[in-house]
Amino acid sequence: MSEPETNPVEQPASPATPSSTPPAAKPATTPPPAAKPVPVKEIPPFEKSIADKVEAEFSGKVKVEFVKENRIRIKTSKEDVVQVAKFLRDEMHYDHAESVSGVDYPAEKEIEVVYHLGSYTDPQLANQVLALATRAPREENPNPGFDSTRLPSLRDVFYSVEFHERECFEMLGVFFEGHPDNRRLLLPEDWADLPPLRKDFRNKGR
Amino acid sequence: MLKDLLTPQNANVFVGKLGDVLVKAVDQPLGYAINWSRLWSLWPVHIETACCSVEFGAASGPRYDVERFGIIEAFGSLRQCDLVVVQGTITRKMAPRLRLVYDQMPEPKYVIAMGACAITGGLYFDSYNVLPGIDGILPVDVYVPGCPPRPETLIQGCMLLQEKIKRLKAR
Amino acid sequence: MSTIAPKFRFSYFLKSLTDNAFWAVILLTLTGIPFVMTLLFYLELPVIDDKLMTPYLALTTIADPARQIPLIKSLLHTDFFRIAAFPGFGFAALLAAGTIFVERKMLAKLQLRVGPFYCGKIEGLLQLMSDGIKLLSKEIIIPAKADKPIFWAAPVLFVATAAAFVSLIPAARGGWVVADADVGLLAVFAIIGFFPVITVLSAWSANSKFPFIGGIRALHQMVSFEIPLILSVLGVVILTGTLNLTQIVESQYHYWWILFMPIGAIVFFIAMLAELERIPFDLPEAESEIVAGWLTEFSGMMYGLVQLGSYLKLYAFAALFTILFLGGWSGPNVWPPFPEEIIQKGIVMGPITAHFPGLPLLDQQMLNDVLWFTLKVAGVIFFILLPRGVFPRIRIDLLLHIGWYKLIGMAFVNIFIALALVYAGVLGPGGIL
Amino acid sequence: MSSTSLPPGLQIEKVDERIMTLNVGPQHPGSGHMRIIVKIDGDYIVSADPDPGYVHRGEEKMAEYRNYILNIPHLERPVIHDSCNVLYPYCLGAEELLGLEVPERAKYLRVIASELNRCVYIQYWLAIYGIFLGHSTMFMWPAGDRELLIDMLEKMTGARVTHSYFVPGGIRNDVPANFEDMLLKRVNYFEKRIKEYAAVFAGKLSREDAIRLGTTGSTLRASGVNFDLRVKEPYDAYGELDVNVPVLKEGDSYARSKIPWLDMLESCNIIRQAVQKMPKSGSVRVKLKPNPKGGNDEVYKRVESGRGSLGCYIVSRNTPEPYRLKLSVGSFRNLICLPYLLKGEKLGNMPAVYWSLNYWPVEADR
Repeated sequence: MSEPETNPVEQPASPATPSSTPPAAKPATTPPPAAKPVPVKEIPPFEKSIADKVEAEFSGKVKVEFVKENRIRIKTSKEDVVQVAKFLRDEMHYDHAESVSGVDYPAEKEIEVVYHLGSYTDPQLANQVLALATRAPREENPNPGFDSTRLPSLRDVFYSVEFHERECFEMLGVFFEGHPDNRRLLLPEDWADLPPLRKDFRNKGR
Repeated sequence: MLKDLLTPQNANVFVGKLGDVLVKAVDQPLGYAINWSRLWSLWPVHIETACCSVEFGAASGPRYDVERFGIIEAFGSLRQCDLVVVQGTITRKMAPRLRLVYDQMPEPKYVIAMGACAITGGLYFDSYNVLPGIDGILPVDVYVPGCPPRPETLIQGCMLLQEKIKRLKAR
Repeated sequence: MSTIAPKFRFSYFLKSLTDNAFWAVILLTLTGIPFVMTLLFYLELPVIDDKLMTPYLALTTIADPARQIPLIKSLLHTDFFRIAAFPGFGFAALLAAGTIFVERKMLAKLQLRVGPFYCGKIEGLLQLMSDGIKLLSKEIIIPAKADKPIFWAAPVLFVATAAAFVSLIPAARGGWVVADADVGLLAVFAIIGFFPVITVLSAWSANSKFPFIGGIRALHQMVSFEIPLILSVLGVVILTGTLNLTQIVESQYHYWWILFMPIGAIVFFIAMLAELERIPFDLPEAESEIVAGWLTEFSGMMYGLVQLGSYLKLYAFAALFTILFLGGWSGPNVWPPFPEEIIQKGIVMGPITAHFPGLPLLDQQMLNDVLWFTLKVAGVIFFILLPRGVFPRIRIDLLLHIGWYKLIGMAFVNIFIALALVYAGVLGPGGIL
Repeated sequence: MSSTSLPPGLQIEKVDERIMTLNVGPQHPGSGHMRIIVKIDGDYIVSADPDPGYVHRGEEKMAEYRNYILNIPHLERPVIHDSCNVLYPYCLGAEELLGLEVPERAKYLRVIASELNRCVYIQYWLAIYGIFLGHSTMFMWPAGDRELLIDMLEKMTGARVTHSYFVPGGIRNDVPANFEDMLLKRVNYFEKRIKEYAAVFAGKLSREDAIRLGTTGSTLRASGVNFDLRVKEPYDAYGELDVNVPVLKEGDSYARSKIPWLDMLESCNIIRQAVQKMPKSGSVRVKLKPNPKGGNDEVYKRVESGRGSLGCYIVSRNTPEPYRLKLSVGSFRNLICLPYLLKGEKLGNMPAVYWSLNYWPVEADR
């Protein structure tokens, strides 16, 4: 094991780049280590076919950000997210959401919410996880529940997002319209600070 | 000369001495018995606060059976308990509840802070939702360090508490 | 480990006790003796063995212990002794204490543990004592909105009712029973009927949710299980034709009723477990659902009293089972007779020969009875304790289903068996056996 | 102040007088570290509202201040009796981000540690189930047998429960000599012992609802869905092992509590296979640079933990620390069934149903 760790090279493209240059092809551009050459990763055909189907259905509305082995990431606007989710559920047989994670991007003034969808019913999709990302506008002085940081809830599409969306609401202040109870879940009842997972909330001493 | 001795002051002193003797006579064996009973019958309240409860459970399991020391494996109602083992991290949501539990217990009551998180906040010193130790909300009798402390350490903490009860004055 | 606390030694405890004894003697001689003498001047003295019991004579018992025997004998036959010591409270409390200790140790052994071990040096013998003294010395908390008189009275009433139950239990032939009622069995069921009332009273008065649910559950459970309990006993009553517990035992000197009515015994046992709130049926105290049930708000000695009461109740039920189905005190004579030499010659200790006229305080028959009775009760208690290590808790609707559908049906089958035996002329008054 | 002007979640609701509200927890023998607000009508539960968060320690936020190595100790704390499994997806994700290749022997040792830890977890879970059913012997037996496996893990990793054994790029240290024989002996004894355990349940979860609610792990498999990531998306050495995942069709609490029990038997099988196929010597760890940086990328890795699939979503933005780290844990996903299952159930069934969800509150709160 002379030099196993491959230096992460400065990559020119961010994930927000269009799908014409998928990041999955990037390992090929990294210099292979001396002992063991990393095999060039092809774009897996099955995953590519799923991504193509979604792109064909919603041309222009969705953006396929990367297609890796077993993993696909799709980005869409907040107006279309319910439609896309319904399509994914009914046509592509993704039947449940594994996690809902919010990511705060203060530089872009947006909060991204990523739904990781999986499938139990379709054995072909068992090892597939589709990340459905959408973004909500972000305000400097948040007032959770009453400001413009809003997204439509996917609870009627995927029932399993109920608690995840509640968590996302309290942790990032993203209000999900149409969610039956947007109550507080994990934080103390008297929490009156910023939503803690935003980047401008700093832990003490850090 | 006898008249000199029988002043009201001296009578007072005599009665006081007699009272002292009586109090001492009753207090010593009673205090001994009460302290002895308290130290062999510590019933912990059934409150889990974080992950140290795993090791607390292991301590009441067969290998580290704490019932040998008269500590019954966690008790249901807190009205009958006399020991709070704070098993790990206290979050801001849990802190008022912990205090409530402590307040509802009958005197005398003892607190063992188990684990680094309960002592100083431990690994979570910089978390936004974790108290830096429970000193602010409860009077702690024994600190049991470790993350999490092994059951032996917990048992040693209980024995230290027993030593402490021996030295306390029984009320 | 740290050092032992310096002032915490057993010898110091003994020293403080002897100090106390010294002061007590001093104070007694200074104040007590004049007081007693004045009192004796006005009192009428008793006559024992045709001798006037003067204080002088009473004091000579210190010099001659033989003189105490008539005193003790007269004491043994008072009602007070029977209530406080032998078939009554003292005996039952001793057995109850033994039960708690055995329960904890047996449960621990079932669970591959050792149980109480260090308290009292030998196998945790004094564990119960330390628990008791601790509970005595603990603070008692009364909930703010509780109904205070009832809340205070409930534990006391509970113990009192359990003690009343104990008082109906005969422990040996020859009148060793506190209350030898002709309707003993009816009286027992009348007393059992008090327990749900006390439970609900205490649960209601605590003004808290979990005790309330526990109390309601206890009411359901006890009331519905009283019916199979009573019905299962009916067979015994039909066969013996009496309600007197002593006579029920006397009817079993040759064979026990459990041989003819195993179904009744099983129904009685299960209903007994439910009445006692023992583990498969401990719904009123179900820990994981309703914190400690109707005991939730009891603290300190109130809790201790309820525990005492429930273990007295356990003893009384085990004894009732023994009396009804296991032949009470009947059994072969195994107690060795009192040595004749001691009665005739006295005890020879070197140059001194002590004579104790009327020595066997208790006759051989009675001791033999008590031995068998205690052994049988201990066996029944063992079987009451055993389910605790084996069964999980069952649900309230299943419990009531068992009570109303299965046990009552089985109890009727038992009654029919008893009636068949009577009408066939096998058993009962004027039967073959 | 009228109820409409209150922020969402703070409105006061009106309840019928017949209905009694019970706060089960956080100090309650049948709740663990969470609160269930149960409304009962007589003995029937009208609604149950789980209120977790009593152990919410903000680990996702803390992860943003620590680099990839410093994140290890605190990320295994959510489930300290299953600490290898809870760290597994994080290590897999960090390896992909840092571009590390795990040595062959380390893969097998990871499988062994993970399966041992699964057994330890399930034993403790069974033990607590015993308390919930009012059966103290059922607490003591698993709690005692658990110590045997903890001994093995202690020999392997040096700690009783908090192992910190998995690091990005392998495992922390190799096992001691003669470990395999000792392990096989104990596993054989343990397997014999498991078969001695034998538990009255309710709370039926149908197959369709299990899928709709997005449950995972034993809750899912008890409802007749054959889904286990060890088979469906094999990670590390699981691809080369023969894993037979137990599946039951009943979907009630009894099935849900039987699945982990069968899982333990399966774990014994897997350990035995892994010990046979494991390379007898070799490196167990690749060398890491100090303060390694992840690329401008994101990964979502998942493994099958004791409570179901455990996902770890790491967003990296060319910094030594993760930009955002999210744990998608089985407990949190199974919690959603609780109000659904408890509705209309009797109060006496509540502990059995609640704990049969294979739920560990600390993990759900993170």
